[in-house]
Amino acid sequence: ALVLTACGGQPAAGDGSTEGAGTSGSVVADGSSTVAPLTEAAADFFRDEAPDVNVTVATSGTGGGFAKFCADETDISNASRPIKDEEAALCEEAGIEYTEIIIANDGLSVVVNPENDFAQCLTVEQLNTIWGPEAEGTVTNWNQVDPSFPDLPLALFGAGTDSGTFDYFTDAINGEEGAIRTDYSPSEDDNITVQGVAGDEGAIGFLGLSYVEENPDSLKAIEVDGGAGCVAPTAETVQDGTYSPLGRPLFIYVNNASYADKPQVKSFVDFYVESEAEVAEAALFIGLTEEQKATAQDELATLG
Amino acid sequence: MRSLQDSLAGAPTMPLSTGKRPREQRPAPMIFLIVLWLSLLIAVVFLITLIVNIVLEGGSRFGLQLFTEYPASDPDRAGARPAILGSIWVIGVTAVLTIPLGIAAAVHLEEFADKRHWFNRAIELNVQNLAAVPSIVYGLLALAFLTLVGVRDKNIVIGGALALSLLILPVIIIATREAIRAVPSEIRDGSLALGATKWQTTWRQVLPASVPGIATGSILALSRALGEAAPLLLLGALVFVSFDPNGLLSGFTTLPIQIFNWTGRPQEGFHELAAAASIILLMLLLLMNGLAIFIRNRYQKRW
Amino acid sequence: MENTHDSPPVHLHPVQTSQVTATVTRPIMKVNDVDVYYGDFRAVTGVNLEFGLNEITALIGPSGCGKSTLLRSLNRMNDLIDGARVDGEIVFHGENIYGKGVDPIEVRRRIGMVFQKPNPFPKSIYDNIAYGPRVTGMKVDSMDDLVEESLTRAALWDEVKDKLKQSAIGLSGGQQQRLCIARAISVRPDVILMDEPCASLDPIATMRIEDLMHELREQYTIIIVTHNMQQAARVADRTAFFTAQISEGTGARTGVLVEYGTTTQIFEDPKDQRTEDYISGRFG
Amino acid sequence: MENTHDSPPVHLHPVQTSQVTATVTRPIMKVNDVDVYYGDFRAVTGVNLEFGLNEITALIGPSGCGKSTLLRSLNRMNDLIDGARVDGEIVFHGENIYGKGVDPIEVRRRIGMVFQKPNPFPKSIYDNIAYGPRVTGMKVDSMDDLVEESLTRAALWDEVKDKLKQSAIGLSGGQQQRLCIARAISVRPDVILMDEPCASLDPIATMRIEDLMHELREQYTIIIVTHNMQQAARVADRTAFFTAQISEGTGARTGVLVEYGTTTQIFEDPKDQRTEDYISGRFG
Amino acid sequence: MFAGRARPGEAVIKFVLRLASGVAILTTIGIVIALLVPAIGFFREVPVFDFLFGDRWAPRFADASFGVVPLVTATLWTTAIALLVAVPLGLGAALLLSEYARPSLRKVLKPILEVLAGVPTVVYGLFALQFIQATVFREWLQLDTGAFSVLAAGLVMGIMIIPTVASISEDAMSAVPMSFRQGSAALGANRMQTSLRVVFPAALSGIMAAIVLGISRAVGETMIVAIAAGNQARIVTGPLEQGQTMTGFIANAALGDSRVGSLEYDTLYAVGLLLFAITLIVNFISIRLVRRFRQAY
Ligand SMILES: Nc1ncnc2c1ncn2[C@@H]1O[C@H](COP(=O)(O)OP(=O)(O)OP(=O)(O)O)[C@@H](O)[C@H]1O
Ligand SMILES: Nc1ncnc2c1ncn2[C@@H]1O[C@H](COP(=O)(O)OP(=O)(O)OP(=O)(O)O)[C@@H](O)[C@H]1O
Ligand SMILES: [Mg+2]
Ligand SMILES: [Mg+2]
Ligand SMILES: O=P([O-])([O-])[O-]
Repeated sequence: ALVLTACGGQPAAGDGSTEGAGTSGSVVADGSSTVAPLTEAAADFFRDEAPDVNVTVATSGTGGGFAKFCADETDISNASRPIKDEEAALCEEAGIEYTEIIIANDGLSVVVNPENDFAQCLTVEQLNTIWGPEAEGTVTNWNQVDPSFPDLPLALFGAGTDSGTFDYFTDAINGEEGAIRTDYSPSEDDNITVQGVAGDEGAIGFLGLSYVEENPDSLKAIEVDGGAGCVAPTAETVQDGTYSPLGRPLFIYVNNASYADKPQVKSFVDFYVESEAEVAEAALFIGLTEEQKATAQDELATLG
Repeated sequence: MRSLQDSLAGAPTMPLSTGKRPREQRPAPMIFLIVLWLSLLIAVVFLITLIVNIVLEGGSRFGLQLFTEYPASDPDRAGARPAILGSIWVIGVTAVLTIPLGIAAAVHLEEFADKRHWFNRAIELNVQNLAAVPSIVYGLLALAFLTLVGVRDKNIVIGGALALSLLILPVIIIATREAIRAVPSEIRDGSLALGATKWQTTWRQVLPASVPGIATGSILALSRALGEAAPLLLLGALVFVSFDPNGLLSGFTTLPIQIFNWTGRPQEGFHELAAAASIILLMLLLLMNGLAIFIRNRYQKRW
Repeated sequence: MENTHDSPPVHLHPVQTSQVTATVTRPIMKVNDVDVYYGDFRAVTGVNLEFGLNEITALIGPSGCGKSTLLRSLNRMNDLIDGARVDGEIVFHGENIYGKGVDPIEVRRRIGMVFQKPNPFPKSIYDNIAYGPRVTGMKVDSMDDLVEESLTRAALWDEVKDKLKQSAIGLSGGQQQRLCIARAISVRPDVILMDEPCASLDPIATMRIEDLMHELREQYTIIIVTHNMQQAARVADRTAFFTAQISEGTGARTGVLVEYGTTTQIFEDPKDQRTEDYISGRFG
Repeated sequence: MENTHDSPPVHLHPVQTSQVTATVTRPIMKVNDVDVYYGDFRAVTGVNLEFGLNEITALIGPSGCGKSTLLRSLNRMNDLIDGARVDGEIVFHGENIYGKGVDPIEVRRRIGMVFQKPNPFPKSIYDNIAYGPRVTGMKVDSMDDLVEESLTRAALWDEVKDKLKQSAIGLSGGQQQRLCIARAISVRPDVILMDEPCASLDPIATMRIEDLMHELREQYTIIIVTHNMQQAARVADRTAFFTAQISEGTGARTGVLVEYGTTTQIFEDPKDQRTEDYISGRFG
Repeated sequence: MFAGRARPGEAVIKFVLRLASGVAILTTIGIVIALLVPAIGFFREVPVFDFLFGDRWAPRFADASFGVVPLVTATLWTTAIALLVAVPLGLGAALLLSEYARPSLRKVLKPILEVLAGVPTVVYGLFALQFIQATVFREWLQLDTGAFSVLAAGLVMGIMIIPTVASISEDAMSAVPMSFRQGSAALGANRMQTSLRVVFPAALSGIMAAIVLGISRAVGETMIVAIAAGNQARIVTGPLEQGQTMTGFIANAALGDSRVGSLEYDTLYAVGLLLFAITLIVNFISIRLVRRFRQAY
C-alpha cells in the first residue's frame, strides 16, 4: 500500500498539519454526487492522518443532501450549487447553523456523441431551444436546432432532478431552476449519462467535466457561446470565468455545531481545505484560484 | 377397418421387427429432444458468456489489493475491503436474525399448527405471498420502519440486515418446511408412541434429520441476500465508506452496492474494479451453491 | 377349479350394530361404543370390544374398514391427526383414556405401538432403545442394563450386542422390526399395539416376529392388526372381524365391527355371513 | 386353534432351478432362462415359462419375489427403469422381443398392460380410449366406433355411454380399472398383462373385473399377478408360484420360479413343499 | 393414573414458535401500512384516476405530473420480453429434467440452473448494458437502438427467471404420477408423446403457476432494469426503445433523497403500492394454481 500511495498523488504527510492525529469518531457527509468524489478523495487521504475517524460520503444529490443536513442528519453537505432560500429556511427552522465553503471548480459540460461532427459550438439560446420546457415533444431533431444540422433525432440525457447539476443547468440555460422538458433521461448516476450519450449518435447531455476527461472515446464536450464567443470547458476557462454560464463553483456546507463540538469534523474539514489542490486533482476537478482559496480559509477562520 | 376379431386369431401377425426406425428414434422425437437440450444449453452458454465477460474485464484488477484496500479516488489504489466486510456484517446479522426465526416459524407451521385453523392458514398464505414480493418493497418497508423509530442515519448494518432478513425469511421458512416435511411421519409416530412430547420429538428427531435440508435452503437464501442491492439502495447504502464496519449501528456498504458505485464513476479503472468485485461475488455465489449441493448430496437422507 | 366363479355379488349385511360374542375373562381394556371421525367423515362407528390381559387379539378385515384407525385410537395416537376425534369411551385399568385430566403422553407410554413399516430412528441401536426412557424421564439405574433387557426380550440381543453403537438403519427389515418392539418394551408398557407389523417382512422374519409375540404374550397384552388371515389364525387368541359398510345416502364407507370371538370360533364357526365370506376368500 | 403355533421355521428349498411341470398346448409366449437385474441386483433368476394362447395364467408368490418385475419384462416396460436389464429370451410369436431390430414401442402396443392402481389419464373417457390409437398412428375408420367397441368389450359401455366427454377421474375405482382395460384393448394387443388389477378395489368391483377377465379370455391371452390366492384359484387356468431365495453370501433376495402347472394341480396337489406351505397359509 | 407431569416448557415453546410464524403476518401488515400511509398522502394531492391513467410521468420536474402509465408500459415490455425468453426455455429445461434426464444428470444440471437465479442482479444489469446492448445489439447486430433498451433488460431478466419457471414446472411435472407415464408407454407411446400429451396437460396448472410466479419476479426485478432499461419515463412502443419501469423509478429516486412527508417521497410509496398490489394479485393467482395441481393427485 505504501508504494501505491507514493505514486497516487496524495499530499505528503508531515507537512506540518497533524490535526487529525489521535482523533476518532465519525464524520457524515451527504449531498451532491458531483462533489462526492472530492469529499471521498479527502476522506481517503485523511485516513492516513487519522485512521480512527470514520468518514462516510453518501450521494443523495445536492437537494437531498440539504434535506438531511437541515434535519441534522449530517455534518457536511456537499453541494454543486449554493443553498436555496427555502432550504436555508428549513435549516433555520431546525436551528441548524452552517458555513458555506467553496472547495473546487467544475465546468458543467455539454456533451455529444463522438460521431457528432456538426455540433462544435452551441449558443445558450440553442441550448435553451433543445432543453427548454416548451421543447417537450416538439423539438426532437437536430435540424430543428439549426437548419444546417442533419436530420438526426435528438436523444437527451442529463442529471436527475435531485441534483445540484440539474438545478444549476436549468437555471443557467432555461432561466429557472427545475424548468426543463421532461422527455429526457434523467439519472442521478452520471455514468448512465455517459453510457447514454456514447450509445446514441444523436445524443446530447450535460454533466461534470471530469466525466468528459475520463471518457474521451465516449463523449465529446462542445463549446458554449454565452454571448462572448465559443469557449471550451477547460481548467483555465473555468478558473478565469470565461466558461460562462456553465462554469460553476462547488461547495461544502459545514454544520457549525458539529465543527465546534466534534474534533474529528474540525480536523477533517481543516484538512480538506488545506489539501484542496491535491483533492481536486485526484478527483479530476479544477482546483481553487488563489483568491477562492483565501476566501475558503477566511470562512474556516470564522468557524473558530 | 380390420375388426378386432382378426387380430385375435393368434396366428403370427405382423413381425415385431418392423424394419423401420424404432419409434423413439424417428425425426420428430429426436428433434424434440434436441430442442429441449437447446433450451438448457442456451441458458448455460449465457451464464458462461457472462462469467467470461466479467473475468476478461476485471481479471487484471483481481488481486489482494481488492481485499485489503479501502476505496480511493484513484482506481489503482482502491479496494473493496469495507464493502466485503460490510457484506459479511450484513449477511451475518441477517443469518442470525432469520435462521432461528425461520426455523421456528416453519416448525410451528409443520409440526404444531392445526392447518385448518384460519390463523395458520393466513400465515401460510402470507409466507407464500411474501416470497414473491419484490425486494425493493422490502427496502421501502425497512426505510419506513427506521424512519418511524426515529433512526437518524438509515444506512446502518442493522437496517440493511432488517431489510434483507424480511426479504429472505419467507424463503427460509419455505425451505425449512420442505426439509421438515421430508422427514417421514413414521419417525414422529415412533417417537410419540414412546411417550415423547411433540417438542421432544421435534427437537430430538425431526430437526436433526432435517438439518441438511435447512442448511441447504438457508445457504441459498443467504446467497440471494448477498447479491441484493435494490433494498439497500433505498436505505442510502450507496455511500463511500472508508472504514471497517464494526457494529450493528455502524455505517456500511456492501459488495453489490460498491460495484454499482464503481460503475458510476467516470474512470475506466473503476469499471474494471467493478468487474473484479463482481468476480468476488460470483465466486462467493458458486462457493455457496456448491456448499449447498454438497450438503444436499452428502447428508440428505433418502428415507 | 377352472372357472367356477358364478357366485352372486356379495351383499353387505344391513345390520349396523356390532356383534360382540366373546366374553373376556380378565379384561384390561374396554372399548365402549366408540366412533372415530376424521373431520366430518366417520371412519369407524359403534365399536364395543374387550381386550383380555395377556392375550393376543387380532383385528382383521378388508382394506379401509378402519382397523388402523381404531388401533390408533387405543393409545390416542389419533390425537396427532388434525381433525381426528373419538366419541365414546376407551377404558384402561378402569379409567377412560379420553377422560378429563388424562395426559395423552402418559397414555402412549403405557400403551406402546409398533408400526407397519419398521421405523427405527436414524441413530445407533443403543440410542434407539434408550430414547424412550430418556424422553419420558424414566428413572433408570443402569441404562445399559435396560437396553440389554429390552433387546433380549425382543430376541435381538445376540444379533446386535457387538454393534450397539452402529446405526439402526443398517439392520435388516426383520431386525429393525424387532428393534422397534424392543424400543416399545423399553418404557415398560402394559399393552403393545401392532399395526400389520409383518406386512413388509419376508416369511422368515415374519415367523420370528410371530414367535416373539408368543413369548411377549406372557407379560404383555398385544393387539395386532393384520391383513393376513393365516397370521391371525396362527397367533391370536381372539379375533375381531371388521368390515366397511356403505351408507345409502352418501356412499361414505364406515367401518363396523361384525363379529368378535375366539380365533377358533371366528375361523371355524363364523356366525355372520360376511365373516364367513371373508374367511373363505369369497371377497377381499 | 389357540396357540398351536409350534411349527419349525420354514427352510427355503435348496434347489435353485425352476420347475416347469406344465406343458402348454398352444404357447404364445415363451420365457427362456430369464434373469432380471436392477443395476447389480438380480431380482429374478432362471425363469422358464410358457404362456398358452387364450389362457389366463396367474403369477403368485410372497411379496418381493419378483412377480411384477417378471411381468414388466414381458412387454419391455422395464426398459423405462434406469438400470433394469433382462438376460435370456422372451419369445413372442416366434420372435425374441429383446432381439435386435425390435422396436420396444411396438412390443408394448402388442402386449398391453393394466396396473395395480387404476391409472386413467386426466382426460375425458373418450380421449382415454382414443389415446392409444392416436399415438400409435393406428389407421382407424371411425374413432367413435373403436371407442364404443373397446368400452363394450370392457363391459363399461352402458355405464358411460352418456358421459364420454366427462373426465375419467370422476369414475369409481372399479369403473376406472375397466376403463384401463378398455384402453389396453383399444390398440388391439394380443396379450394383456395385469399386475394385481384388483388390489385397490372393493369386493364387488373385484368380481366384475374377474367376470370380465373370463370374457376377455376368449380373445386375449391374459397374464395376471395376484397376491390373492383365492383370486388365482377363481380365475386362472394355470398358476406359477414364485418365491424369493436368500443368497447365502450376500443375503440378497432373488426371485425364483418354484412350480408351474394347472391351477388345479398347484392348489390341490402341489409338488414342492414351499408351494404347499404357501398355499396352506403356513407362510406369506 | 394418567395424570401426566406438568409441562410448562412445552407451552412456552409452542407460544414462541407461534410468535415466530406470526412475523409473517406482521411483515405483511407492516408493508401495507408502510406503503399505504404515504400513498394516502400522495393521493390527497394527486387524484387516483390521474395517477392510474395519466400518460405523463414527471413527478420531480417544475411542471410536475403523475400519470403512471409510462412506467407501466415499460414494466409490461420488460416483463413480456422476459417471459418470452423464460417460458419456452424454462419449460424446455423442465421437460428435459423431469422426463429425460437420469438422476445423475439432474444432479448436475439443476444446480447449474440454480446459479442463474443467484447471479447478483447488479452483475446482470451491467452485462445487459455493456455486453448485450452495447456489444451484441449495437455493434454486432447493428440494431437501431440507443444506450438502453427494454429488450436488453428484458432478455437478461428472462434468463434470470428461467430457473424459477423451470423449477416450479418441473415440480409440477414430477408430481404427475409415474402411473400416467407407464399407462402411456404401455399403449405404445414414445417419450415425446407421453411428455406432450400426458405429462404436460396433467401438470398444466403447476406450469401456469410457474409462469405467473415468473411474472411477479419480472415485475419486481429492480437492478437490471434500473441499469439497462433506461431512465426516461415515456410510453414505450417498441422493444428497442428505452423506458423506465416502476421499480426503475423507485431505485432511481432512491439514489436521490427526498424529505419524509414531501410529495416526492410519497410518490415513491405510491408507485411501491401499485407494484405491491400487482404482485399480490399475481401471487394469489399463482397460489391458487399451485394448490389446484397439488390437490389433483
Ligand atoms: N388421516 C386420515 N384422515 C382422513 N381419513 C383417513 C385418515 N386415515 C384413514 N382415513 C380413512 O379412514 C378409513 C379407515 O382407514 P384405516 O387406515 O383405518 O383402514 P384400515 O382398515 O387400516 O385399512 P388398511 O388395511 O388398508 O390399512 C379409510 O376410508 C381411510 O381413507
Ligand atoms: N425399480 C426398481 N429398482 C430396484 N429394485 C427394484 C425395483 N423394483 C423392484 N425392485 C426390487 O426387486 C425385487 C422384486 O420386486 P417386485 O416388485 O418385482 O416384487 P413383487 O413380487 O411384485 O412384490 P409385490 O407382491 O410386493 O408387488 C424386490 O426386492 C424389489 O425391491
Ligand atoms: Mg391400516
Ligand atoms: Mg408387485
Ligand atoms: O449530485 P449533484 O451534484 O448533481 O447535486
